[in-house]
Amino acid sequence: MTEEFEPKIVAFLCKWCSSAGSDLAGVSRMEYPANVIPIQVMCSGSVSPLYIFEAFNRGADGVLVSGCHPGDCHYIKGNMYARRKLLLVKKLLEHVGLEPQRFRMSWVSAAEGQKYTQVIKELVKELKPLGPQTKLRRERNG
Amino acid sequence: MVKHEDVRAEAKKLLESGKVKYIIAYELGADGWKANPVFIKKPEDVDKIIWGPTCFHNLVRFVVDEKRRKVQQKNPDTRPVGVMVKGCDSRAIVILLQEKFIERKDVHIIGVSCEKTGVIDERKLANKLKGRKAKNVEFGPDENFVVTTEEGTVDLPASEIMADRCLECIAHVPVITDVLFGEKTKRTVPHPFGSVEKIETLSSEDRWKFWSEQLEKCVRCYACRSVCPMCYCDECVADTITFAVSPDTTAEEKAQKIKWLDKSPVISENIFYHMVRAIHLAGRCIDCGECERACPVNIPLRMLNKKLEKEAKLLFGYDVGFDPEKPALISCFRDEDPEDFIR
Amino acid sequence: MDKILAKKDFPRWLEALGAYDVYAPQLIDDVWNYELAADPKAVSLDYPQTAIPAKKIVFPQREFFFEFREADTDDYKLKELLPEGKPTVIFGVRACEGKAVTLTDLVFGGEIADDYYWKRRNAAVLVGLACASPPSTNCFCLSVNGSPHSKEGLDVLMTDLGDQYYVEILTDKGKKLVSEGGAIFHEAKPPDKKAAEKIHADSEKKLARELKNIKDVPAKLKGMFASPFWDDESMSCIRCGICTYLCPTCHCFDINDEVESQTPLAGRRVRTWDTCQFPDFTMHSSGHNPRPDKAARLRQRINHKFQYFVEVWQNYQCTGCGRCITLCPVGIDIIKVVEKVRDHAS
Amino acid sequence: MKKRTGIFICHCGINIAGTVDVKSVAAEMAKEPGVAHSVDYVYMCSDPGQNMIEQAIKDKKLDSVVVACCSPNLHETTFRNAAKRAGINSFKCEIANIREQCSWVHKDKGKATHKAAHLTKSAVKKVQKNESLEPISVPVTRKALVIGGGISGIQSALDLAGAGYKVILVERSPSIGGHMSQLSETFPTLDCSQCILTPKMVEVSRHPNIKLMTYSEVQEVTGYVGNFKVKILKKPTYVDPAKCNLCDECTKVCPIVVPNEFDVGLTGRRAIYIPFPQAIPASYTLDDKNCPDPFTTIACGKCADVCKVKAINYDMKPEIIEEEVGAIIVATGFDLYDKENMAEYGYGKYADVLDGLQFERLCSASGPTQGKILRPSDHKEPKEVVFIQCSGSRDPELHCAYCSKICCMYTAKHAMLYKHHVHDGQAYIFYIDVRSGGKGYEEFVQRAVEEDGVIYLRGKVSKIFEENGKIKVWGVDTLSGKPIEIDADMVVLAQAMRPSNGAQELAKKLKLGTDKDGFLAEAHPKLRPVESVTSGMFLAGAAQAPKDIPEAVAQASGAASKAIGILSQERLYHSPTVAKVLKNLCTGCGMCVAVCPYDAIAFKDGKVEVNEVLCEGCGTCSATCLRAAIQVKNLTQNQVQEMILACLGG
Repeated sequence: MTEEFEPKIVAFLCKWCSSAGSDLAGVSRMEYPANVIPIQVMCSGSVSPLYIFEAFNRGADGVLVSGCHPGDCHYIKGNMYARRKLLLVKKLLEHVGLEPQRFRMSWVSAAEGQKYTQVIKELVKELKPLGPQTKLRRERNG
Repeated sequence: MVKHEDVRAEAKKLLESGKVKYIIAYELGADGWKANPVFIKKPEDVDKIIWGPTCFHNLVRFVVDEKRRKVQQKNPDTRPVGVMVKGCDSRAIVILLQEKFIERKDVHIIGVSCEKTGVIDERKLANKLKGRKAKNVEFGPDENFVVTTEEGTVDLPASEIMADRCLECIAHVPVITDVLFGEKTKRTVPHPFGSVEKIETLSSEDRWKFWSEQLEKCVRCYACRSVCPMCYCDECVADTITFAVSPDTTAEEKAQKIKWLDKSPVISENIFYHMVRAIHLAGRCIDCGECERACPVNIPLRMLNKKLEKEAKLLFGYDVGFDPEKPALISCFRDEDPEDFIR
Repeated sequence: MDKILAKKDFPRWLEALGAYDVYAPQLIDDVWNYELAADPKAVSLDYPQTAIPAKKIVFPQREFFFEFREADTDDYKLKELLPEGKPTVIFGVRACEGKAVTLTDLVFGGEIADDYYWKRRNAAVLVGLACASPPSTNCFCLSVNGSPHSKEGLDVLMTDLGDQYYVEILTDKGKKLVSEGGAIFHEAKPPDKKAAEKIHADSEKKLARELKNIKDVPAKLKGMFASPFWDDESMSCIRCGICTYLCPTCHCFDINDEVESQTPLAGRRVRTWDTCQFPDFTMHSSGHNPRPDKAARLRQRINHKFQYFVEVWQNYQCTGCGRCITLCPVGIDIIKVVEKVRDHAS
Repeated sequence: MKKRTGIFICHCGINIAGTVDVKSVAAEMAKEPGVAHSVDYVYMCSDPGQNMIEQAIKDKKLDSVVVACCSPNLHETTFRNAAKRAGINSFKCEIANIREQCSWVHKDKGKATHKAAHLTKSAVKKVQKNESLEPISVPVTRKALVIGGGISGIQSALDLAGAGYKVILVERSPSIGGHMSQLSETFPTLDCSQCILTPKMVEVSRHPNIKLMTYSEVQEVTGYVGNFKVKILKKPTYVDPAKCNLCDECTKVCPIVVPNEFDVGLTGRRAIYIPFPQAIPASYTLDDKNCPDPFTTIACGKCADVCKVKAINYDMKPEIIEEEVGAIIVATGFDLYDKENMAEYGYGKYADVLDGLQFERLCSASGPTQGKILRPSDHKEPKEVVFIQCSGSRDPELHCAYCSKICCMYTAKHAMLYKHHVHDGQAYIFYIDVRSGGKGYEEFVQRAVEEDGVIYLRGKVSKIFEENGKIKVWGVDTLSGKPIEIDADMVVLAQAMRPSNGAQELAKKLKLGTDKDGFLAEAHPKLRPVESVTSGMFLAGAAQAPKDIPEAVAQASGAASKAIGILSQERLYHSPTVAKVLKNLCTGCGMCVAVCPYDAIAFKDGKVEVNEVLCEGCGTCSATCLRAAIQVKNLTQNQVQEMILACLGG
């Protein structure tokens, strides 16, 4: 029996909404797949396009950036800048031929533990059939 | 039609009056038919200045050099430099102003209208001439070029040998000038993003095939970033060591230098570099197409930058390089920016 | 001893070279380059000049020295990654490139030979192609002790006689290579030799560029180190790496550890091309850069080719292929620069 | 120097240990470079657990620690304090969240353990590059500035002064009181507006802690929270309030008559005037916009001639007063939506089409008709009055999209007051919805309908025009679907509220954000409704959004208490995880300056610098900078890169 492919996903979660939302999912004991390793950042606005390229270069099968809903940003409008910047990143990644599912952005508020769970479940489900991300990943041998 | 004499007379006037330090212009290269950048310092040298369909270079790149030199000098000559610009090049000045890299008084802008055509694509011309060597290329009276070879003179339509960037040009008349030569001709571009749209119609897998094949060719000579007036960072993501260093740089600051990508010219690293360059040029690339022209292995780099130019326009209504007062693409937003990609 | 090969038989020769990696000029996206020839039938030697010289095959842009892996705490395992030295043949090598390889041999040879280089070099068979007409408008091989039909560094020299090639075997490696073709090669006859010689002689007259009287340039350069001349000449330089990366004689490299994993620490030591034209080439960790500007870097390029190399190896480190002129995005012309040095008032 | 990181994996009873193999995580972490100590314990947050950390820091000479436990929101402070007690900087402690983000959400022990190890490793990479930082502190100027002398500003100033802080209250018109002083009675209690406001105005004038600056405008604000520098322009009144004895002789001789702002143009006033009898400061003002050039011979000089106390001084000059304050409250209030915009209702065309404030003046005992409701056109008592709600509000196509909130209530009040004055009159109210949320509000509206027979018509008015001395009002009752036609004697429009004139310019001077309608933007719509985006600046009253008196007063008190929160401290402390500029890389392009929500980045010598007091450390600047020339301390791009590598196993 071959082992099912388990995608490796890096998630950049803003401290105030999405990370808090994922805490809520924890407190509520909602179960979701363990494929996502979160990195807490202060604001989705602080996620540099380089982080996303780097994650894919280092072998991430998927990348998630999650921030506060528009209008709810702890830093007023960081998520608005993130939305614009990361849409460009997404368009670029897709332009070079990366599967659109691999980079995802979501709004998850501190009250949306359920939504966070849903986002992770969907992401993992969408990434599994794609198999490992080898396009942007640096070669390991030869 | 732009007359050489007029540009030369203007240059002479500027140099004689001491109004400018020197003038960045085009001269005829050693091969006798292509233009090269030239730096005219004395009024008696102005006759070197030419204007024609091989004036590919975006001379604003040398305005960046001038700024770098000035920073190094103790008592810099604060007079402006004169610079010859085409429409696209002039937009690079707009970006430099927008980003406060230079001030308006630092440049005396000698604009040249591309009128009905633009510059040629050397590779297209070579294919067209099938081994014959070009000796001279001039603007034709209409949308055409007059090409001279050993075998005589031929008239070639612009659509066949003009650079792609010019076929998709949205600013053939300089948008910011101190003096303008040539006519402010009207021109419509039916498909300003036509070339990139062709790539967009490919499937995801075919696009990957296309780009991986293209970027595998990259030798990381960095001609693309070197020729680009927008790539004026002292230190690039692709550089492996900290070299924007001054006496007060701490060891800790040097240690902060991140090695984002390896020097190995392999697809993953090449694409990393080119994606970073594309994203850093989003809203800044003015499509002078120089990166693509300079590339010794002919990677269609414009298609990366043009893609983001298109998205900026379509998604955010952002026009690049027309208004120096406007905020940068990624340092502003609109409430109605699309977010249907966010779930 | 010289042979004749009918052009129609050329693919058969390639087919017979199964034991070799076969490189030949191929046109991809309007750019000629030496590429692995997958389909012998598609190989044509009717080409002008590649963008990247053949040096990339014997001195690849990236090669590995060794692999490292942390075993237990404070214990590392190293594994050398010498190239396997698979027999390789490169077709269509221009005379200037063959000569360039001999110059690179000097650098990587000597007392301490560079194993990584020689593994590939020894396994490579260079099949030259004499230039009937100059492959580039900027060819000037004659001016730098070369010729369009020079045999230096080559194992075989082919000359295009129309529907057949005149094949001169120059080394044992070449001999072996030709023998793989077997019966497709015929003995050359005196008229063939005459024809080849005529093409060679004619080709020397066709060069469009020349760089005359440069005997005194090395000495001249010595005196011009601090001259403002370099500032003027380098004004239009954009500090890219084209002139050097694509120079068949440039051989500078950088060595980096490319880390794949932090724990356990693992990765490879990698050699990649480097160029004196990049600002970081001479950057010290202190922040001091002995070649701080492009003037210093252009000077280094010219000095290395026309002074330092001459002092050490009694030869110019330039074989006149003209790539640096043709491909320079801003038209910096090494011929013009050296001429100006020559004519510079001391 | 080699790093010495200590790792502490918490079991949290079985909360973590039930799903994560804590022993194996500890063992795996022990192999990480720079890790000198790696253990697990049942409850790290317990006293013994904390002691264990402190002891290990001392014994093993640890320079940093990672505690893998619950969310940092719970115990980050706990463990940072423990680290500090043991002698290392509190920022040398990081939390790996392996409970909420791991053990509680996964069931597979293998996978959860694997993830916990990655999370911990990521924290190790981060902490090893954390800088030791101390909180940033700045002294506080213990004085406040309140801009706007309406009820909100008055309330804020009184609260601050009452708490013992010095306050400067700046009002641009000659008297404080604002729009509330123009009102007749207030809903839902119908107590007299002047009667409840005047005592507060007097208190302001007498309070030793309040420096009142009327006829003054804020010109420039620089500095930052706790340390603002303010320039205030004091316009000349040409009357010395100390000498003026309010004899009113001057107005009698003044030949110039202009529309009276206080009566919204229903009456006139002289060029020298007192805005209203109860004005504070109680003094006259010579309006130099209307008095023909008093500086030259053209001035008639009659007022000065009759002034016995010689209070009038034509040589008075504008003054710029500089003040330093620690906090600023902005209470610039509202104005009504401009007349010119409501041509469809004949406003400005027909004398008997009034706005709400004009109607207030008609009802007011101190108003132009001494409280009798008479038509401006012919001074006759109107028998049929149509009130139109949402005049300019809730009309995204043509006017303002928002609801002005107070109009439902004051229209009901107007209709009621009208009936109290004109017993045989009939009041009609056109409305879209009646919004009467508020204590006693719904009952008030019901009273209008039931006791005063006000007729509510649900629908919009389509046309208003004059015919045979009547104002014809055409509309549709959308409940019955019937067209309505009323021959009215008077029409009163409940004009939308909008930010007061000049609020936009002031917001720019203060670098305050505004919303799409021009109201001042609060820092957070739910949780920080009285704070502006700029630290140390607070919002009160209708400047932030339409609101009624009790709401405005409540927000004013809230703003005052927020300001007191700053002024009560000798120094302000601020998290040191702020942005820092790497000068060598900065080209001064200003992209970071543009994105900074706090105006914490400023240009200096062709590059930028961060004001650490204003910076909140969000890092948007860092992601915007193309050169990585601005980085947030302890979450640098270098650190994030290492974390990415750690997360991906490399």
